[in-house]
Amino acid sequence: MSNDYSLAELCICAAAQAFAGDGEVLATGIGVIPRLAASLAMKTVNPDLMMTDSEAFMLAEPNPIGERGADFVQQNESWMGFSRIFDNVWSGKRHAMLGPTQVDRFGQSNTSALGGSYEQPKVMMLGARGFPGNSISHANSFFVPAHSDRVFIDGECDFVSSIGYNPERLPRGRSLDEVDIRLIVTDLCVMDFAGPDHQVRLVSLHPGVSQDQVLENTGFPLHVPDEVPTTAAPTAEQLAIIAAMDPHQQRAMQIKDNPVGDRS
Amino acid sequence: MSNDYSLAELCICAAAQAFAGDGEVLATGIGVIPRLAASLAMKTVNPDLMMTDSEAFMLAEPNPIGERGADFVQQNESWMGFSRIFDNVWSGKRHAMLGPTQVDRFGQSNTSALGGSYEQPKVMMLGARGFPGNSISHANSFFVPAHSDRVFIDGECDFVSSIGYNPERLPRGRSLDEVDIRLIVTDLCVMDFAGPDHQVRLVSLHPGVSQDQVLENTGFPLHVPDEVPTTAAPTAEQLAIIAAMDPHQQRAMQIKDNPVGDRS
Amino acid sequence: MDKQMTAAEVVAQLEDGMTVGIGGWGPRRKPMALVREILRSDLKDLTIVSYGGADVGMLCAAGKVKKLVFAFVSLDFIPLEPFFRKARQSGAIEVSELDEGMMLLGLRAAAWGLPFIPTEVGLGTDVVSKNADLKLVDSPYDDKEWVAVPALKLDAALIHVDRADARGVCQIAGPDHYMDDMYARAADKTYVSCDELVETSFFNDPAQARLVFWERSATAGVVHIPGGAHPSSCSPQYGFDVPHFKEYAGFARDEAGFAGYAEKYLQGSEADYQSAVGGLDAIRALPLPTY
Amino acid sequence: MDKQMTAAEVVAQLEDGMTVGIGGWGPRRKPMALVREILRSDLKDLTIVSYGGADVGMLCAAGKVKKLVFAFVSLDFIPLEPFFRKARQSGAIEVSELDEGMMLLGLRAAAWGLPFIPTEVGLGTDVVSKNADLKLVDSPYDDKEWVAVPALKLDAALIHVDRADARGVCQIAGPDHYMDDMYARAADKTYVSCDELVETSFFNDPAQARLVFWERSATAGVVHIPGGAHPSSCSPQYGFDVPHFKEYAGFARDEAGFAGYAEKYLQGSEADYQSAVGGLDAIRALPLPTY
Repeated sequence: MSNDYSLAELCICAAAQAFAGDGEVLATGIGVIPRLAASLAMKTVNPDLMMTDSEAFMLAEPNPIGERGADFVQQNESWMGFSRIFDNVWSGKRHAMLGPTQVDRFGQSNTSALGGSYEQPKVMMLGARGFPGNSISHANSFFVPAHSDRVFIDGECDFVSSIGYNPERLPRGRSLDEVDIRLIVTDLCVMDFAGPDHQVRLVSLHPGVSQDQVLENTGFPLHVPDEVPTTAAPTAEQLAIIAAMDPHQQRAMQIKDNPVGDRS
Repeated sequence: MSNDYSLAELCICAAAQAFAGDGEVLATGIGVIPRLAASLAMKTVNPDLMMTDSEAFMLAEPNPIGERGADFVQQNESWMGFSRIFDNVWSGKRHAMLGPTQVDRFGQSNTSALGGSYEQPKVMMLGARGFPGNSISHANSFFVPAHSDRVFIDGECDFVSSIGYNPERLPRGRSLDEVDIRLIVTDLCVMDFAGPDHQVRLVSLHPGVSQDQVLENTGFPLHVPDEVPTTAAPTAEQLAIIAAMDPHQQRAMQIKDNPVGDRS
Repeated sequence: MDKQMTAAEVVAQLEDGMTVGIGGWGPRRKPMALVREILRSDLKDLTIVSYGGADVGMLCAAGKVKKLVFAFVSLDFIPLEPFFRKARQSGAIEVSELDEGMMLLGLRAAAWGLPFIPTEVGLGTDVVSKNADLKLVDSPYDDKEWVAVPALKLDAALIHVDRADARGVCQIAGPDHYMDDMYARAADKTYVSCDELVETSFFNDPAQARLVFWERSATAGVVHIPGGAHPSSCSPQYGFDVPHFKEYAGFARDEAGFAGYAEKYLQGSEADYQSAVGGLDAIRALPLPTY
Repeated sequence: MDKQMTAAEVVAQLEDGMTVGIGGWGPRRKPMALVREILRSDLKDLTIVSYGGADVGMLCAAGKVKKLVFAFVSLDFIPLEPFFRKARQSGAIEVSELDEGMMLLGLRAAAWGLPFIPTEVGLGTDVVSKNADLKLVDSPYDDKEWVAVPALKLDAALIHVDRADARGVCQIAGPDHYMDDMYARAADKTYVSCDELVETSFFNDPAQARLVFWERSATAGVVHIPGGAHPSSCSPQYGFDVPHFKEYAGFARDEAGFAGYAEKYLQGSEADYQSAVGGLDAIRALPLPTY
């Protein structure tokens, strides 16, 4: 147990837990912290995980992030171009950790359009990307680097990119239990959907973060258990693996001002 | 013009004409004579044709039939495994020449079951193979090495493997003109479907074959034009190409007793 | 992670009445050692999905098949599979007869979680009119009728590959992987036999990794059986065994029938089988066919 | 057979109102030289189908786009494509917003002659509720509702490849061919630009032929334009041009807008463009991205 760790490293370790019970699935972490979380999980709690080089090959060993030097040998195990990624997505054997712009109380997310009308949004973003398919096909988790009520909004997403636990939108012949949203890891806390009727539940608070801080910055009501533990600090082993997977310290640029992990 | 040619060679040259106007399509000839016909067409009347190695590659130059010697270099131009063959079939850019066991007056063919009931046929054959897809997707021609009323039956095929010009079986929203059956080449004659209402028409008689011989050996009535020409004899150039494409003389074993081409 | 198991352990995972897909094509790269293990078992009432060769003929002859989903059954140089013919001509098996491409669409539908794939293939033919498993559908985008090819979901798939590692990374080094990737993806559990067991690092070379057609999560078990495709081919390693197939077909013509073949070749273990057919070196020496 | 033509001849084949598919992915292997030729033309009212990058941004900014069929538009390291955003935020274009995999299914349906492909993808999301092009269908095999992804038929497809011969045999040597094979098959006419023009015999080696993803009959025209993917990448030959994309994005922020970019880079010929960006050697020297 180390006390000298950054908030980014805390989030990476907390997010890695999302993949612990997955078995042999493709772990896709989009962004530095989710990718390092998936890499850490593959090297610790779940060695059966699969990861790609974020380009076209499946890897037996995750690649460190950033320039890897001329002598680096990538541990390819199979071709995995984008067309084949969808073979995997539709098989359900995947767990994606992504960072949408809006998340509502149903776990629906928005990556496409904010405000205005759909025909003329105030702010156009990426588009739906693979979120619709991911959300109905396999497990999904979210990483939010700046927990606020602009991300965790009080109403429904302006554009619903991914299906959530919204009874109003349940497709005919299906059950909300088929939707599988796992963890939400933010700069303040860890949440899941294990509250009553899939309500978002507070799982743990990062060291030095108060319950009120989380509630004030969340646009919808959370299910708060009587006992809310503190997010576990990274172990020395975890920090060593993270350092090896991120030799260029890209994790230091993911959360504003790169705070320390323990803010108490 | 040569007078010293076999019936097989005559059939190869007649069958090659089926591919003359095709443009850039995959020519698939199943069996020695259809394959040599496609090869001959690619080397003469239609150089834009595509052919495979009958295994997994598309060829820029057709392979000679049979053992090709250690120094032979196959002229691959693209991978073309069976899964990709269907990409091509469904694009319509293909012309297959096949040898079904039964052909009826509609041009429907049977490759699967003869007699008895469907549950317990008297004679089970290959199965439908790719005939259903071929027949509705692209051009098709037939080669029949032994013209008889057991092949060209008077009724409908016991099992219909391929769609033909049968109004009773026309799928909703489609037209019989979408069906595209080209030539039927046999050991007696050449036929097509250009008679009234797609009736089978006698196109040419092989040298020394009488119209009555064809009619007696065909189970359904043919459309016979006033003038029925004689099937053109192979040219010396054609014979030379055939000889080069079939160095082991496999063509000599395709029609019973390997008759001479001119039986007059 | 080690997915290695024996052929017997694979068959122990299968149950009566299951739908089992078999990879390969006609006499090419069939998981025959796994098929032989089924022949030696008391497994029954199987629904078999296959681009069929001797795998189908033998399973039919041994009474393992309740229903066959097929487009053809053939040994190529022996066009008509003799024991499959007997099964059909005696009305011993139910069939769902499809077009070759339709079968691919059905496997893709199962692999991709689709209920069906609509196609024009089969319209106007008895593949549709004689097959109760196939229904027609309308399209919301036109006024035509279409054949709805249902997802061919498999309880298990059996596939033979050139190489695999213990974690289930499989390589097909021959010129064609046929539809094996879709068999692997359409099945709840895919069991592969491999001619060669390799270290994972073998696949680090992108050229080798390109010949891996599904990710290891689609492989449930790996059985290392050199020569395991015999008497079918495993190009480029060995061709199919023409004399053996001729002898096999001969049994269909005489008194003995399949029992005669079984008595000669299937009494003992796979090792016994391989010595009966001349040993692994003889298998490896079988010439590749010329097409 | 010689399918070689100029970029201008390709654009002359296109007509106002056509549906044009553009291969590649985001900032990767886009047929940008062909896109620039469209920018120089008076072509208009196009429906563009693309896994979008600067191809979409530029065509929108130049007013060529009536409707966009897309799942995303992004430059990767610049996540939000600036000119695409302007087009959307000004309501200048109609859109059919799809999931990435749905778009693949739509291209496959068109390539395979299917009217649609049913999928669960999109259910419960606004990709279905906001898209009038998508209808729901029932399955004859279950009681669920499914999204019918319509065939995305293309009048033309534009694709950049590493190598091609004059007959239209195309090779993609980079790590991923993306969905380009399905673009090629979904289109009535597919026009490719290539970095290198080779003899057909180049493909005789099976390892080279394996990197050919569609047969030549699916290629209508071949334009030899070394560096033709710039500023997008053509891995392994060159990476995307980060400074150029930054400058391009900068134009979106200042007064000049796309007109400023066009004035600087699109006034003259493709040769002028290449010298304006530093010449072919500079393009070939662009480092490959590390992911």
